Amino acid sequence: MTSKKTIKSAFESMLFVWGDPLDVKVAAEVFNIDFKEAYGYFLELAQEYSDEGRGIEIREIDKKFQFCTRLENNDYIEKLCSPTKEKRLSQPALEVLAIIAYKQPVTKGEIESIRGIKCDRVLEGLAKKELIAEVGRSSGIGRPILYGTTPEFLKNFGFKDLGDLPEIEDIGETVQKEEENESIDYQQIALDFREA
Amino acid sequence: MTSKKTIKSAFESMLFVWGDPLDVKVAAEVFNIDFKEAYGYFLELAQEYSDEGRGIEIREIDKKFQFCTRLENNDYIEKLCSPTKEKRLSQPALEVLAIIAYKQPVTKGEIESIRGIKCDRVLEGLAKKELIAEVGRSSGIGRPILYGTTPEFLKNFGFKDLGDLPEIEDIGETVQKEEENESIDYQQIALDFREA
Amino acid sequence: MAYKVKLDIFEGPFDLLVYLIENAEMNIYDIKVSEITSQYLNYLSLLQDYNIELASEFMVLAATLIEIKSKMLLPRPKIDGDESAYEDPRAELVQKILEYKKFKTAAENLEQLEELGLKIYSKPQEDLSQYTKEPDEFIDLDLSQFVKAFNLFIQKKKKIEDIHKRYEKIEQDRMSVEDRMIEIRGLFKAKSGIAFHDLIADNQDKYDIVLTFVSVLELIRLNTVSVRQHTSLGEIYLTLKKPKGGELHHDE
Repeated sequence: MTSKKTIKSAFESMLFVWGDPLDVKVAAEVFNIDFKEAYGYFLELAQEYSDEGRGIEIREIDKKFQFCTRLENNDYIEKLCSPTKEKRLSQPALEVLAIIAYKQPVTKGEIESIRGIKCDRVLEGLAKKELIAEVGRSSGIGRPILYGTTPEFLKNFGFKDLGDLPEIEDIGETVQKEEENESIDYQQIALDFREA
Repeated sequence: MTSKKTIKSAFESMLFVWGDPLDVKVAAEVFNIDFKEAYGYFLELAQEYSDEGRGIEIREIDKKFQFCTRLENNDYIEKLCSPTKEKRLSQPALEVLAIIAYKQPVTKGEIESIRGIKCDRVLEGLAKKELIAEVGRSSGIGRPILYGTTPEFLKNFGFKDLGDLPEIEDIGETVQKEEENESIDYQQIALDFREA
Repeated sequence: MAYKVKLDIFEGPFDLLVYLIENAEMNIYDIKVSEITSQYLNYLSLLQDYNIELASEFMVLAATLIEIKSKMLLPRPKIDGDESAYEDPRAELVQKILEYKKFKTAAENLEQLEELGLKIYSKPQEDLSQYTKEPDEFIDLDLSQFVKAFNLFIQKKKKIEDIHKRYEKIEQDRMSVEDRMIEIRGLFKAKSGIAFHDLIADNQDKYDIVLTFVSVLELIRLNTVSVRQHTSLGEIYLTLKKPKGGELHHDE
């Protein structure tokens, strides 16, 4: 049997060569160990890099792991070179993406009813960027396509998995809380309105 | 002034993004430090990766540094990158495997007497694929090797244990049914023989 | 109060509505429908003045706002004097606005995360061709295949047994009693007495042994040889009888 130290070292080499997120399952097969054991080693490695404050980190994306640079070193990297950056998403794209991320699987109709406007072009753009994908068909009338987010979405936004998404209830509460706190102001403004 | 820890971490990020051997001079310029200081940090980093037995190493090439994989892990990388080819077992191999599965522990002689044909090569192949293994010696004349199936065999078929093997009685019934259907063919053959 | 129209293209009718409500600093739960409707309509006509193409959805919301406004003007029907039984015409709109705002906030969060994400770099895959060797063999098996193989084997075996049952084994041409008798008599040319045991070689099968025994019996019957057994189950000795009249002859 291969020692833990050897396996972990090999995993680092494999992560480095692979570049893309490396599936834990695939890595486990190389050593004929089970998923759980391999997953544990990856977590340990990730912890080590993080604890040591290394300039490279191991991040988890959807049961896959990948080497990447430390966020804090961005300025230095940019001083060294100007890496090609992906274009940022437009406001409509971000909104549609948010709806899909939280409500997936979701149909185009549902998205449009929340935003009150058509979103064919936006969906197309997001699919082209591989941030969303068709994940099935609804059982509803016309069997509309269901959309969901992709591992690429997780990667780009730094989520380990969908559980990493900020709680949507929290967002709702924040809205309500703010409303409550500010209700006095509203009344005052309301007063102003009447005076005006 | 930037701390040594920050600089070293940034150097790691820079090495990672740069990919090619990174000139110490260029790296030093990012922090406005002199060559000697930067060179020292790179050497320290290289030493750290080496001491910790990391799967990635920092090697020096002509006053430049570069991340690379640990040589000892080459076999594992090869295993990761080598595509697997699906290979099906031959009919003789499956037969021998079935006999071993149901009759284990069983000697080569017993298998051969059931199949009426030699099976050394087949046994060799199955053992190489780790589907069967020697499990002991018979007390019979010449103390022949006893064969049995391996955990790899169970894994391949998705069996939890040998109790998961389909009942052999069931197989017998299936065979009989098919035999009845084919009995006409036998008679025809019998006729041919007599005429010849 | 005069409000300044922001000539942004809003993403949708809700986006515009939320903007107007927030700009007017209204409480979402207590929208002044009359005021917001006129602002909304003013904005739409302004956009049209600038020849900005408007999606029909903006008009749909305008119609909804006007409908709510008219409902608000109607006296509230009091059911048994219970105020709570009265449904606010704005309720559905408020729900929709809240739902939209929820995702607008989520989108803003995503935007921030996207910005962070863009500051983290991964590296491209190495040239893997230097590592790829001969593909590994991978055994692909399933239960049905396994059972099928075993069935096939049992069938084959039964077929062979069946064939064995139906056909008699054709014996090779073997030595006859006559031939064996001549052979045995020939042996007496070298010696006068022979042990029966010596007539049977170790490698002889049942047929050969029986053949030899029958041949000996025949020779006795013909008076060619005499046999003697000293002890019960002991060795049988054969001796050649002196022929009475030269050649062997078949009497009877």
